[in-house]
Amino acid sequence: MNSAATTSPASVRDDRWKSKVSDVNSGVLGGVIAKPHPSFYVALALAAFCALLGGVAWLLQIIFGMGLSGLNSPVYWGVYITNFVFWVGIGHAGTLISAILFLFRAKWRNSINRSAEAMTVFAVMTAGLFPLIHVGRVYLAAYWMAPIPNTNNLWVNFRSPLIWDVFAISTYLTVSLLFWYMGLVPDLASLRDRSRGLRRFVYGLLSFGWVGSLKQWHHYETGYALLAALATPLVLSVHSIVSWDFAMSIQPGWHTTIFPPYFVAGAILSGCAMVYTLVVPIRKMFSLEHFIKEDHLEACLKLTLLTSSIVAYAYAVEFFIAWYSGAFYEWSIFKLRAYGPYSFYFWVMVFCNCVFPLLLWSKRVRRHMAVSMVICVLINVGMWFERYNIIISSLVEDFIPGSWGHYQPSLTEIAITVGSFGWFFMWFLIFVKFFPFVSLSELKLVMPKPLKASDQELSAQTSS
Amino acid sequence: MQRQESGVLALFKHLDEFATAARLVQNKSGFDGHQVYSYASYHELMDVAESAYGPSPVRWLTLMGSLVGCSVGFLMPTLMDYDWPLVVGGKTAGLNSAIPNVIFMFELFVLFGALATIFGMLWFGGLANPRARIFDPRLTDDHFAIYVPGVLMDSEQSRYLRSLGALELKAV
Amino acid sequence: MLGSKTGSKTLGSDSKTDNIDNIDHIESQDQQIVLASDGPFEAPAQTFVPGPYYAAVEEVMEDMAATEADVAGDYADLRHQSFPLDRRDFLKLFSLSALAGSVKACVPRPVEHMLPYVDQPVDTVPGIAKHYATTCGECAASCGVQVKTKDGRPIKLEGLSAHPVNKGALCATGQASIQGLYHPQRLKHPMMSVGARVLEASWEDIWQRLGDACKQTTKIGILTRGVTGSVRGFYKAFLEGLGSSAENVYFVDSRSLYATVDKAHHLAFGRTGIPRTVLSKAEMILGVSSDFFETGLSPIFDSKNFSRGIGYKNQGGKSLKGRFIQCESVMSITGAKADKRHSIPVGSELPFLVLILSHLLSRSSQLKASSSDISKARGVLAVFKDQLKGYRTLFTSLDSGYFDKLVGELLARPAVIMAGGVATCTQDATRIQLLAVVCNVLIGAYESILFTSESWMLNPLESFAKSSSGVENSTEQGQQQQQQKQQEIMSSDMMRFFGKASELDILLVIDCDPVQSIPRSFDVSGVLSDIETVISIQSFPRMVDTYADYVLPMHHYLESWGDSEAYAGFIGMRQPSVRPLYGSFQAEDMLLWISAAAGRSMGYESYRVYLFEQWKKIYDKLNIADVSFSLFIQNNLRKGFFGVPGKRNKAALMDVASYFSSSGGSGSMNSAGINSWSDVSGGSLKLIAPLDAKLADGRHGHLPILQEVGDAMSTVCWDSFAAMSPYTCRKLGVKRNDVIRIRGKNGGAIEVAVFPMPGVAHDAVVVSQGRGIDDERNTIAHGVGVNPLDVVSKEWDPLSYQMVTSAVDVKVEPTGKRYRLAAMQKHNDIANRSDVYRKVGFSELEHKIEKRRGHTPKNLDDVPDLYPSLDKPETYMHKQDNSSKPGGVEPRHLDYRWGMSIDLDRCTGCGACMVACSLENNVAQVGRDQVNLGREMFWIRLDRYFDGAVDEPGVSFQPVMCQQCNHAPCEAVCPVFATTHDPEGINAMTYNRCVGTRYCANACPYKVRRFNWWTHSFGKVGKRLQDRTPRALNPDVTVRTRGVMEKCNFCVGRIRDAKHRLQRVNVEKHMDNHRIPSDWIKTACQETCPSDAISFGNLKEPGSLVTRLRRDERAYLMLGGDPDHKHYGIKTLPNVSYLAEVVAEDLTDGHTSKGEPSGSDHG
Amino acid sequence: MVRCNKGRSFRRRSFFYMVVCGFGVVLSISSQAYGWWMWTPGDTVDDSTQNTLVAGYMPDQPVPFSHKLHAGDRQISCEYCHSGARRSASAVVPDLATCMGCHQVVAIDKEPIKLITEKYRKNEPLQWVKVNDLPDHVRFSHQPHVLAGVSCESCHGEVKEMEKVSQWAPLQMGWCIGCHKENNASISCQSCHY
Repeated sequence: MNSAATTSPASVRDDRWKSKVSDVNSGVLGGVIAKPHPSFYVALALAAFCALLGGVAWLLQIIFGMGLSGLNSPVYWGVYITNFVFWVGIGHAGTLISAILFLFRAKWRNSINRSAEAMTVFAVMTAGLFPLIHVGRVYLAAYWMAPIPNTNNLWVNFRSPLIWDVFAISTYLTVSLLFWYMGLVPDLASLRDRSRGLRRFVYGLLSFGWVGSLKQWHHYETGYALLAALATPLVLSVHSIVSWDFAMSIQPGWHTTIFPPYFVAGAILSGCAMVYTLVVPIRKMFSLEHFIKEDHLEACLKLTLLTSSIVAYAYAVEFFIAWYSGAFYEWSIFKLRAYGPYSFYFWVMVFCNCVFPLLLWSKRVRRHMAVSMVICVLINVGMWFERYNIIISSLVEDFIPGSWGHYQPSLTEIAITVGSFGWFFMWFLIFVKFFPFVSLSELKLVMPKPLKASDQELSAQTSS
Repeated sequence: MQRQESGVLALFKHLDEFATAARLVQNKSGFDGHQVYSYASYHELMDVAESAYGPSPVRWLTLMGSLVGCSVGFLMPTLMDYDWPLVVGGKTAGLNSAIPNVIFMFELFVLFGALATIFGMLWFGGLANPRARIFDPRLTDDHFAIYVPGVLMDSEQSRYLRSLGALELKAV
Repeated sequence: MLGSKTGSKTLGSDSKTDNIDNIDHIESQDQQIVLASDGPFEAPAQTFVPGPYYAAVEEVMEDMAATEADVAGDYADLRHQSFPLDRRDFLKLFSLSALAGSVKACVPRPVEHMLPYVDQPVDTVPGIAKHYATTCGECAASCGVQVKTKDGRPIKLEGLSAHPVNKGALCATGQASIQGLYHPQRLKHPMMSVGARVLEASWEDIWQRLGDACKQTTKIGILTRGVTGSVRGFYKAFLEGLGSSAENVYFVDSRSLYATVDKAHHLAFGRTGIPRTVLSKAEMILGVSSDFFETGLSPIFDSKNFSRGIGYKNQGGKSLKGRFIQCESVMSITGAKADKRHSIPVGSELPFLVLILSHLLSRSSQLKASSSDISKARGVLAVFKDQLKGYRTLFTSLDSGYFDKLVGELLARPAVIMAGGVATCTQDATRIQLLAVVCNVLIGAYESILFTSESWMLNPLESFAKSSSGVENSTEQGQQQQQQKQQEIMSSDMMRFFGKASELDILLVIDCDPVQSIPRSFDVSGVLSDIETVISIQSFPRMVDTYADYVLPMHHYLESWGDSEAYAGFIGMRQPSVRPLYGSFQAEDMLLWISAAAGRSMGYESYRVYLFEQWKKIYDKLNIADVSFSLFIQNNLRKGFFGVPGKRNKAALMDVASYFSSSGGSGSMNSAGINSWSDVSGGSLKLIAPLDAKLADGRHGHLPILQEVGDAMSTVCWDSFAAMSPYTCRKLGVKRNDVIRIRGKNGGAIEVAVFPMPGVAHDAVVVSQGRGIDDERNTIAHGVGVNPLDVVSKEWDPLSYQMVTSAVDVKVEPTGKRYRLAAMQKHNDIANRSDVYRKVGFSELEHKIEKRRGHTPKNLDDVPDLYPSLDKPETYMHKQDNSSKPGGVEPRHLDYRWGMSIDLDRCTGCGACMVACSLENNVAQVGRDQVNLGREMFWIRLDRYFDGAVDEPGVSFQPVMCQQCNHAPCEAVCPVFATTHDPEGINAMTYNRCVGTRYCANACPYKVRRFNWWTHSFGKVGKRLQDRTPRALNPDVTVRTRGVMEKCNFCVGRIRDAKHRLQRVNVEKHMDNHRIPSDWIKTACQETCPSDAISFGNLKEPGSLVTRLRRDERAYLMLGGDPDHKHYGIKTLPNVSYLAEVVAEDLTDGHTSKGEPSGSDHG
Repeated sequence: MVRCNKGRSFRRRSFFYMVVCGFGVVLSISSQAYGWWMWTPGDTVDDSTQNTLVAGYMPDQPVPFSHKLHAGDRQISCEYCHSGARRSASAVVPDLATCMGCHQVVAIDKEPIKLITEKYRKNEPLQWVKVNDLPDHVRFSHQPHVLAGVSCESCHGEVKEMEKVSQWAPLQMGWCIGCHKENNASISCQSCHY
């Protein structure tokens, strides 16, 4: 119809595609999801074991009490909330990549958006566990923290940031789940059509009976765009609200207006790093190099670099304001962070989040997958320590010197933390095994269009 | 088992040919109730859909859902607060402390909007249809198709489709 | 109803405006003190009969037996702390019981039973507390105690507000003694050792055997702690009845101060008796290693009077503040309270007093003593004339100008020298007292502050060997003649015990533990082994039981009859307030039965009869015709005390110079006895082993709350520690938590962790007694710390023959080991935070008051607020309708705003508030391991800050409880409304709504919220047995389960009780009072505070004390900025306000901070 | 244009949505049941949970005491036996002496009376089963209610007509609060929980 459009500069970029649209399904799905590298099973077993470990630790904690954690007075929040914020943060990149970049029509997103979305869903799911792990009476928390009628005739406190959290996280989980699943529906239909027997039945059920008719696509596209538009502000709101958990209390080191943007930037940084960390090995395990291209990964690293510099700026501003405001308690906390007993975590955070990512300015580094991978893992470590640092160092020594204390995570907390990683990776790997890791229908859109002309061209080339 | 209508399925492989074909059969007589199938939402096809179905009503559902969510997000905290007006942190209940309601308004705006969108997309797409007819597994792989119901293989319509570039015709 | 009658009376007193100074009048007059019915208490209760009324039968079931097996391995190593589950617990998890426990939540409703009375006593209503007046039995100070009982169980002890000794206050130990009543490890059966085996015996068998034993010999003795009252005569009568002599009663007590002070006065005035010290009349106190706040003669009495006399007060717009200067070598809380505290070398108290004496005598024209006294004092000084120069060099920081100024102060105003204490149990102990007596005579303290001739204190250690009849014969006659004789028969029971006790055939050890409290070098066990039959009569397992042939359980003092005579002629009565919990008997009754079994019955049916006979004698003396004896006793039992103050003539100072002559153990009197800095670096230090302020000599070691409150200065709990000067620590190369070995001359050694304590003398190593109890039956104290007496050699004070436990030469060496002390407070200085703890200079304060005069008074609540509707009724009321029926409903909320004021100038850091609060509110004790993790549960904590130079620090104590903020940061963040603002200003914590997000605790800037990390089991603290069974808990306060936040609630249960009482009064009297009179409600901490530092009341009542204190010039809000200058701090608007400590600026200051002491070998 | 069999697909789809809605309803009902039935948490002092605080609990008592006979037919006032209600937190279960006050002469030949007479002689208390039981974290007091004129029946039901006493009111917090709100009594949390 419009052949001029097909020879636009985009097609020049498409030159790098070595595969065609018709290769996608067989390449990604194979005989219903390609047979993974054996390392996949090792990874899955390891993840499941860690998850089990964390589960046992949690069970112990429920039976014996929160005393099993290393928490104390004054450090009432510790590793659990660190993990909560960390995982919520991880979740952010998914929505950013799938929703915001969808609206911006960034083409590199199409190959990794599925993995980013899945990461979001599982990360938020993991994050959602932590408030429950963290509370003293989990058997009541789930019931009383939701605004449902109860025998006490008492509602929830809508002035509490934790209730904001409840709403923000549950909305975020629901919306990202819907968004992810909506994208999956056409691909599930592909899976259904490639499989037999029980699988076919299950995939058929999951695909809602999608047949790919133009009418379905019409409403689907509209809905998808609207959902992307709805999800976009969530990227900013969720971590802002999580940051208010801290910013709304008057704890020095927490009570800061910069927290929302600072947290959002940090979240995207950690999310992008996590996407990279996840996609690179799985791309290898499932031989998806043809579909997830280095360009796409490099674009992800660029985004990482950008957010890293935002985060670095936020650190600096935080310090500057703590000093400039003349707030005595605030400045004491910041001095303590940098030089106090918890300074190790602070400097880990600074180096991992601000210094090492600077290497990504170099294209060679960005193209060198192993080095980039190390940097991304370091960023993840750094972001975890950023939350740890914010939470712990503000709590140990606050207003009244007489009540200062110290904190050291207990084995239970460490086990649950390891368990959360296991839990996350376990679901992610299961997902990878049973669902398409790249969005088939969207990937096809960015590949060379199956035009008659190009087809003839191709056949001419191959015959010659 | 429901009665399955028989018809002809014309399979295409090339987007340009198919887009033209879909547009041409759109208003042609003898193609009543035809369905167009694709494995991806190519712009060319979406343009055809736009002209065939007009703007999607999903938008309105989204708007409705969002507005409902927004008002629920305001009313729920306010009314619940007045049900038992407790003072916390020197803040009195209800409208006096309505600032955080913005959060609930926003969150429920998004949540209800998203739910309505999904609902609309499914509803208008005729989805959640456990007995959908799957004509050919290739339709979700790399083939486009036009299905014309109530038509035989050697009919005028079939020939027309073949002339438009259909690689294969199937009686289903 | 009794309550209503007295209630109307107190309603009237509402209108009376209180003066800050006559806090005496704020006394609860509405105690339903009811006479204990005589009947059941003497009946031997072999098995525990459930109390009359219980909500659930489980409450009275003894479920401790099952847990005792778990106690064997006790002391968990800290290395496992990161995962506080040991292997056994871990296995337990997988046991069926744990699984059953976890699903127990889903079982259907448990059947609960109700047990009504068979015959309900007329004056008893289940659910309404009954109060009994009695006398505390924990120490010889004999404070009056009001026992609150509910359903037959004592649940809380308070001071008797009308009692002249404690005036409503009670110390930490007195408060905690209720835990001793319920202690699961109390002796329950008589035990008998047959050969190597210890058997449970029947009482009949015991009486039979003991009777037979007593028939065979007349060499029977009694070893007991220092007591006063009728029991002294009873012991005597008992022994004499059995043919033994009264001299075989040995009063041995670690509180030797009674003996030394008594001895000094005996030597100085020729008659016994300890002066009653009324510090409220003093304006200047010079303390020389005194410890009157903690382990003194009568700590509560002294604290009360101190806070009135020395504490800051504003009388008619005029500021007054006394002065208290303390010189000491340990760091006591008494020293901490001093306006100026000087650290002096160990054992230099005597030289210090000699210098004071010499400076006093140099101002002979100003002395307030007769010329003969002065000349006798000159005689004393003459003894020291050679050493005077050497003495001056001891006090490098205090030059002679300083002494001169000090003496000037002593003479300028009513002053007293308080000398000696548990840290001066040296060979000079009595000489220090004697010298203090001389100085006090010179400054005229005996005229106005020290009373020896009216209501003087009796010495509970007074030996029967000294005077033929203990109590009554305190008169002057015959004293002079006997004096010489007494010297010969060695006046100290302690010394006599070691000299003669081994000749006895039968020794009854009653309610004391010589094995624990006397240094091992004295060989108590040897003495006890020499005695054929040792009978240990204890209410709690003591170490002496090991050496006893018979161990007989005796009553706790709350189950006993008794009396005391702490002050001459003043009888404090003791009556049982609970039916005996275990199969124990009153100790005196056992003596009666022993003598009856021996065929020499004393003729009394029970000790109560004997007691009443003694009281009858006093009654007869009183000559009250119109009151029958039974009415007299009934009335006085309600009051808790009676008597006629003893009176005698004044006595003149005798010539005492001879006692100071260098003969006989005066080695430490010259400077050679003081360890030099180079000795110190070689590890030669002087050990001071004072009594612990809470555990005493270990007598109270089994009370978990006292172990948990710990030491106020170090905040270390559940452990011994060696307090040393930080400089000394540096010299020895040890840091905090490093373990040192202390070797004594006797060959003993102890290993103990170091706590570098600012202010301790450089040559001192201080290890408190009271720990190191090696008795597995006492699981609370077993394995806690070490006993410093193990390294103390057998030495006597040559005048009073009390053992020496201070200034003991020891060698200290590091061991290289480390041991983590469980200190509640991790940080010691205030980190320049000015709005946490405030001090204000005296003149600065006067200036401020002057400036304010005529202007509006200070208003801490005048803070701009976004929510001005807070105070309006509709904010809290569901419907806007205030037309409540008069009197019918509860008093309306908006008439109240509860507030508290804490006077930092008065707080001494004694910790009584922490104990009272914990017991009132069922706060759990958590044990050392959890404290180490920072999980102590105290609702009110005592922050302690050091300031100034490390060697002579200022110390500040600050009680911090929930500040009940009006803009509480904690409330807004709770997602489930578990903490909300009460219309009456209290920050309400609803435990059962709490899900445990702990957000509130994070948000709290004061960090006063406490989280239940575990379900603190009812029977244990850590792995030690404890008495948190439901029957020992306050039934009026919910017990919190794990996963729930808790905190101070201003004792809201008491507030509610008062409201209900007001409602009852309103209904019954057809009145419409809306406000509870402020003296109806006292919080637990306020009620027990020995120095009246805490005031509580209604801030909406304009005239109430707390309202006025909130407007005081000294008032400030913690973290509340400076409202006068529109700076509101973090603007939490607490309802608790603090009153800044007042620093007397014109204090004699001869001291400059000097860092390392001079004479350092750094050159 | 595009033909579709509206009726059929509508039915199909509505089946799906009904299932979804039904699932939601079941979820919310079960969460409600969870609240009503399982968790009125009283795991405080004795770690026991008072799960079934529901009206209708009618346990057997050691003596078949009939409130209908005493309070109804014989018109003995409540406070004659429950004498603490006016002045104490506890309404007081009467002591045996109160029973014996009448039953020394009244109905002495009946079995239950013989039993309590025997108990009284042996000085043994009767062990009643608690019917109206509040969780341990509720600090309820009878006195303010009685003095404010709240009738016994408003919480205990028509005991006068009960042969065997059963729990009449749900005794859930919401029920308490409803009455407190109506009567403008305190609804501060600390009124009952501390």
